[in-house]
Amino acid sequence: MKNLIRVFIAICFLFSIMAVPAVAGNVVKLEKGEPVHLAYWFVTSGPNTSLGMDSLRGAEIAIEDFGGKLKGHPIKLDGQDSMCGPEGGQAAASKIASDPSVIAAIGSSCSSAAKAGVPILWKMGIPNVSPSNTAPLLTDPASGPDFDGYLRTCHNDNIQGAIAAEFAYSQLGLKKAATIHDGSVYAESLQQVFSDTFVKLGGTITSQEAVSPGDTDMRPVLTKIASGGPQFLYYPMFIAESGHVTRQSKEVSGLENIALMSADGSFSPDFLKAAGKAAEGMYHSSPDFSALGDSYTKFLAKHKAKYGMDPEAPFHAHTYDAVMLILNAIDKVAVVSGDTLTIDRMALNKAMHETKGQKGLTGDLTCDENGDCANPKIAIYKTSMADIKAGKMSPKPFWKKY
Amino acid sequence: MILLSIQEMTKRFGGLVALDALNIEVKGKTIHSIIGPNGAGKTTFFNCLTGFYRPEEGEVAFEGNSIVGLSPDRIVYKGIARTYQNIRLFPNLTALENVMIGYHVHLKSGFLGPILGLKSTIKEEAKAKEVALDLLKYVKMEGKEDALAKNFPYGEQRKLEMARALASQPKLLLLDEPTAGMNPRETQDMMDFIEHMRDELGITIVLIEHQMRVVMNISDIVTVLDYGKMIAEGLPEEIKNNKTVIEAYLGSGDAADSH
Amino acid sequence: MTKAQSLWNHGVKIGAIGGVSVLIIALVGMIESFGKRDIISGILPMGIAMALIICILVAYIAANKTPICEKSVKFANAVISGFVTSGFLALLVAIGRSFNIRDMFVGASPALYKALTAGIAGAGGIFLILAVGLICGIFAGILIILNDLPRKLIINALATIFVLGLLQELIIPIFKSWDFGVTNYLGKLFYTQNGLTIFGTVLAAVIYCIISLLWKANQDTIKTTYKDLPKGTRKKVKTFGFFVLAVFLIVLPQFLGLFLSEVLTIVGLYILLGLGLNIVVGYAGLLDLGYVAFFAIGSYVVAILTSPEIFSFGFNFWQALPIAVILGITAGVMLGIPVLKMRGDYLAIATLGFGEIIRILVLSDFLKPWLGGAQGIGAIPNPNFMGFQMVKPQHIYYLILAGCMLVVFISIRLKNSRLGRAWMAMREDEDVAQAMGINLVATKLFAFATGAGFSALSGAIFASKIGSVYPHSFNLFISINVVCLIIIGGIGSLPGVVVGAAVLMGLPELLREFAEYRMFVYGAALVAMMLLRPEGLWPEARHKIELHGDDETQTQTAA
Amino acid sequence: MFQKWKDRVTVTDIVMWMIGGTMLLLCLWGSVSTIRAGLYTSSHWIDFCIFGLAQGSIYALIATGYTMVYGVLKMINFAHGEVFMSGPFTGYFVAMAFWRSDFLDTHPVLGIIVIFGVAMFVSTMIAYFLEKIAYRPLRSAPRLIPLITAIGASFFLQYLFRGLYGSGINAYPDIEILEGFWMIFGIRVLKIQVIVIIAAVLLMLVLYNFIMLTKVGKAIRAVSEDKEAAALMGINVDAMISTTFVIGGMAAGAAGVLYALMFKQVHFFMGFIPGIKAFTAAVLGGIGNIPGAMLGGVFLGLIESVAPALFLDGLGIIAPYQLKDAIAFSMLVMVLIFRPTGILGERLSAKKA
Repeated sequence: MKNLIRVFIAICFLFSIMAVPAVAGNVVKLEKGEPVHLAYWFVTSGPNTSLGMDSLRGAEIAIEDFGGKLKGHPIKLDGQDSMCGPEGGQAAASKIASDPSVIAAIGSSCSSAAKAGVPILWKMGIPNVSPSNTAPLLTDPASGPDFDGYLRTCHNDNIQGAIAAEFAYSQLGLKKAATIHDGSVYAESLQQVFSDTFVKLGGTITSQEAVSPGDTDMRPVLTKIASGGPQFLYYPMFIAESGHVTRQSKEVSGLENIALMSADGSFSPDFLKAAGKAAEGMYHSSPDFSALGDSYTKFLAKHKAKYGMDPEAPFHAHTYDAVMLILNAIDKVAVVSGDTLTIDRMALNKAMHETKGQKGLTGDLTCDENGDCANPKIAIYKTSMADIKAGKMSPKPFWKKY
Repeated sequence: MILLSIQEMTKRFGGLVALDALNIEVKGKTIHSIIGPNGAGKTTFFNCLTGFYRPEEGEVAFEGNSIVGLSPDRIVYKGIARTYQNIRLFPNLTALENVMIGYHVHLKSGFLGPILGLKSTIKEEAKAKEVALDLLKYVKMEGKEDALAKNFPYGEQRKLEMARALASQPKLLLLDEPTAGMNPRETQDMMDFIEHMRDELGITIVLIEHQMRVVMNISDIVTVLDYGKMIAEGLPEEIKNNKTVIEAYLGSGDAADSH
Repeated sequence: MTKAQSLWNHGVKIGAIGGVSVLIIALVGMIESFGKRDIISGILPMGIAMALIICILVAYIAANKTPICEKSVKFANAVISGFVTSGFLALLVAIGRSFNIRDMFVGASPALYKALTAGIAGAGGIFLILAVGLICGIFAGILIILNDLPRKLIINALATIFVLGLLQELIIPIFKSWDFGVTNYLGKLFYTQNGLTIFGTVLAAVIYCIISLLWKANQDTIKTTYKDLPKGTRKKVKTFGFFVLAVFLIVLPQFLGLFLSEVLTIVGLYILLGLGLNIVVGYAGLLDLGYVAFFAIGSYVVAILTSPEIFSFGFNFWQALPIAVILGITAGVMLGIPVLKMRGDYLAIATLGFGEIIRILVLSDFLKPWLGGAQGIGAIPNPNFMGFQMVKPQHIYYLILAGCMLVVFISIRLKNSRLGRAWMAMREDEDVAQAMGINLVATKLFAFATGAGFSALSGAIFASKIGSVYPHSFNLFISINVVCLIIIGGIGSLPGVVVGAAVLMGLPELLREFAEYRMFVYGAALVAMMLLRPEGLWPEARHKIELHGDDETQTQTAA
Repeated sequence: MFQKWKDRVTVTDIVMWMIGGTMLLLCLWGSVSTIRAGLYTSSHWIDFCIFGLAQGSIYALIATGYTMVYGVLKMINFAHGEVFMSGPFTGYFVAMAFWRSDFLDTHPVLGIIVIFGVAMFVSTMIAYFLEKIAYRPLRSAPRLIPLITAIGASFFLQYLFRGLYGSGINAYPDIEILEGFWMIFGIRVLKIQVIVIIAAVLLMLVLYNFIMLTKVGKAIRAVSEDKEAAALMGINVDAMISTTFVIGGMAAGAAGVLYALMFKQVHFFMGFIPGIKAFTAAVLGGIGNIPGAMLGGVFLGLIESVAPALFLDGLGIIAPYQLKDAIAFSMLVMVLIFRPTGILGERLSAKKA
């Protein structure tokens, strides 16, 4: 132990003496054989692991499909666990930001991690494309220059929350709704958009409640909600908490038969495990995969062949598109001179923002100046008993607006 | 001159009456011994005097001012210091630090003084160190100021505790069995030391003691407690021959409930 | 103890303990996922290297603990325990291949078996594992038999190689950032894209041996030369040493590059926190598990005052900083008052509760209009120092360095003052301290307030460094980490805080890519460190006296 | 006269009473206005109470383990939450195996007993080895040091189980006989909650009687009073401490399965928050005191369930349940202000004399 520490200190010391200040610039030069380095920062631990792992698999397939090489340089993908929270986001982003060889980042999984991490990446000039951050403020022009290097290939909550409200009000014809969030950036903003839209449409929000992540006993808060007599309960939280709410709402008098709805954060087979039979008849809003067509079927086949399973969460296709977006843009801006490849990350960011009509799994991607690239197709899914038995989320949308 | 006067002091623990309407007066510059069988309430008496317990009834006047209900730290400022039956030093601090903590009440520096390195603070610290070193020398422990208190042998720990109590420059010193666990030679040293404190430093001493030899030799006056009551008071010779006292000590063999 | 008993007690039993450890490491997936990274490119994956290290270590311990001096018994014990250890893995592979235990143990994947057996199917793979175990045992046995010097050299050289391989992610970018003929050459000499080159491995081992031999040969002369210097010169040498240290600290970030500077700033923030808590826990002996509250208060005050997102107070960092610290101190006093009468663990849980209350309030929808709720507060401007924008971690580093210097200074000054002595007296014995005239109320409140002030300072710097604050950043784990680091460093010791922060916060950050196993290793390391070195890595000086003094007491009582 | 008064009542006393008083007043005001607003019917209140009781009885069971360990070792066993987690997490695999083979439907009672057995065994083993490896060598160390090993062991166990069993969300299968409601005195009560409350009360009675009446129980109490004296009386202190951990582990394992049956989900982090809550409950009741831990657990469960609606709704605070932990901890601080050693705790100073 002592020796290890001594050796460690010696090495740190050695290199601290040897190193010279890094010339931080926005231009990355790659020698022959050096890889084009992309870094992901998904959640790869904790209760939301499936969200990040699903994205990671999408990214790996995308790199394979691209051919694994860019202008003769191999493509390297590695990354950090951003743990679905600002803490993890900050730390993961710092680590990525400090590696001068990173050309672009893909992530994060959760909006809270992105809000904390993206400014750190962008301070170091690393552009970032997220496949699954849905919080509206990330691409809000008011969010300031910190988010200039930020793009996303998924829909934003303004769309998803609004569709959920429209579905509840117009389609189901329900006038009184209640919401629950868990204090995460994602859930809080989604329920806020939902409530605003629902009220605008003419409905009433009986209460907007909140729980803490890690809470298990939702019955008291559900009893409180029941006292307001809502017909519709919207709780866009992650798997564990959504599972508890779904199960326990059946046990609280006054809520046994009301319509339940969650969002894409819990649109995962794990959710069916967590919620059990209580999930029957509940709704989820999530990207519409049935509208994606042929290329998506091919992707699914590849996924099955490579990992021996179907995707676990809704954002694999968005990740695939995100990686393709980055690689195409790098291809556009990279300058070859002899054996070296020079990539200007500012130009790369600009090129990505100017992407128009790129064919992707989730539709045609066209980025606007704020960084929203998604072609939003959000559908509502309804879980049936058969889905629960099969342990898979319903593959067919129950309702869609378009 | 009466330094300390206690009137009708009563202390109860639940149903147990530990001190029962005690009336004691301690004259200045004397050695006043408190004796009594185990469980007689001697240590409780000390605890009540130093503010660690609050007596339910009664009055304690020190130099004419009431000190009942004051917190222990305020009582130290009035000029009362004590030692403990089972030595209670600050075990992980050095001898010097222990004694300097005793001098605490005479220092004034607060938070900013030491940080800014004010002249008054530096002076004060130097004085404190000097006083503490002097005291260590006084108890014949010079040169050991940097050793941790818990590493001293028993006798030196006693002396160190005494030095710490003296550092507050008290008018009244309460000693709780200072010779417990000592051999005859150490006991004799301690007796000399106690008399020395009275004679040279002019400190009044209240002493709880079990060794009759010590009590009879050095006390100016002796008070005997039994079951929280004062059963006798007087000069050592009077006490020696007092019937009630002999009965309390010898007569009833069941007075063994410890505290 | 007979030889047979020793073989059973030390060989087989310790081997079994090793076997369980290796099994755990295999089943939690460390061997498999570290297998993707190589220590020596193409030859030794990191996962396997870990299994080998455990196997050798166990065999070495088994031999070392053998009370019988005969070398043959020691050797036999090493071989047996190495073999037994590998037996557990062989068993795992055998069972895992024939039954599906993956439903329960997610780590028991075919990829793991493949990694363990080097891809050899059937019984061959299992024999390979056993054979490697045997070889490890023999290797450890040989180490035991060897003389001190060659043994140390071999062990340390292997450790060097392992550390070089482990930290390749850090070292390669440094080589790269040089972009200079010689270093490019050196970088390629030592490292491939994944792991050390064979030549680099050998070279590193040889260089290590040469350096340590040179040091060994000369260390005595250097030490005696220093000791023989006259007092004045020695003082000069010391001053010069301080000077070099100061220069080193100042130029450090310029040399370290981005990531290591970032790690330094994280460590620095924890040093600040640790120094503050050291006053509360280390000096005053008040176990505070809600220390993060003041960190949060510091951060949020700076965020609210400087960020335009919620209010537009338009303060700059330097105006907000003192307000943050003052409010932190106020909060410290406010926490202090209700918990004045609580002791020990009651105090611990009450302060823990206070930390949680602050976090929950900041997160709540109820206070969202003022504190930002779940969305936090962003757009906090970077500090501006005389017109210079402190953007990079390298710049923030100086801010933190200055903060640390100030806080260390205050800590030292307070420790040797009336207040510091009162704190320590209170820590040792509250009742006696009071009987010495120490006002417990004021003394406790001063401790809470000082600690809170340091913590708020750290929080203020944190907010402006990160640029955004979130309630989630202020969870219980920060408090726990800070308590751990001051105890691991050595309670009450100022250098201990620095060492503790570097080890507990710095090391895990350096090994960030192993995030999945970070907490696993962290937990194990906490237990191991407390069992092996309960006094901490750099204990307070008086504890050294104590070790010294213990013999003295014994001789004295004996006399 | 004023001087006399000033010397005896300190400013801090006044401030403390003011803090306590303000909090009490706020609670009172909130309660009155909530009840006057009439948002909740009496059946809502009964529901709140039953939910709180069920949750509280689980806290109480875990807290018992905490408090017993505290009694014998005077240390906070931070890893107790992980002991609680290990049992039901392992039991999950048994439950799933039974469920797949329809054993749970054909022999539900036997199946549940086996699940309990497995879970309690695992928790017990973890607790036993935890003590043996992490705490025993440090018995004479300063008290902060075992605290750190406990924290380390807590992290280690969490992530060990994460590594072994995976980080995904697992849920116990639905067991037919535990589903649905019973009507008790015209009140609709979930079967599982009734079962949890009854089981917890039974377990606690057994535990309490074991500690109070059996020889081993007496020995444990003797050890917690004074280790050295107990050793002199011929009690094997090490064995008694191990026994304490074993009993605490068993209680935690049982509590874990009850928890899992009530909430279904099990994952590696499930022990942390209940662990902290149980610790709070133990302190609330007076740490080291077994009836106190039980009382504290139930009190905490009730506070969490009832207080946000009762106290905060009337004050117009939105999303009150987000603040339930804040209320629980404020209550704790308030109780400790007035009784610094918990509801049933002994006076420290009297004991020290």
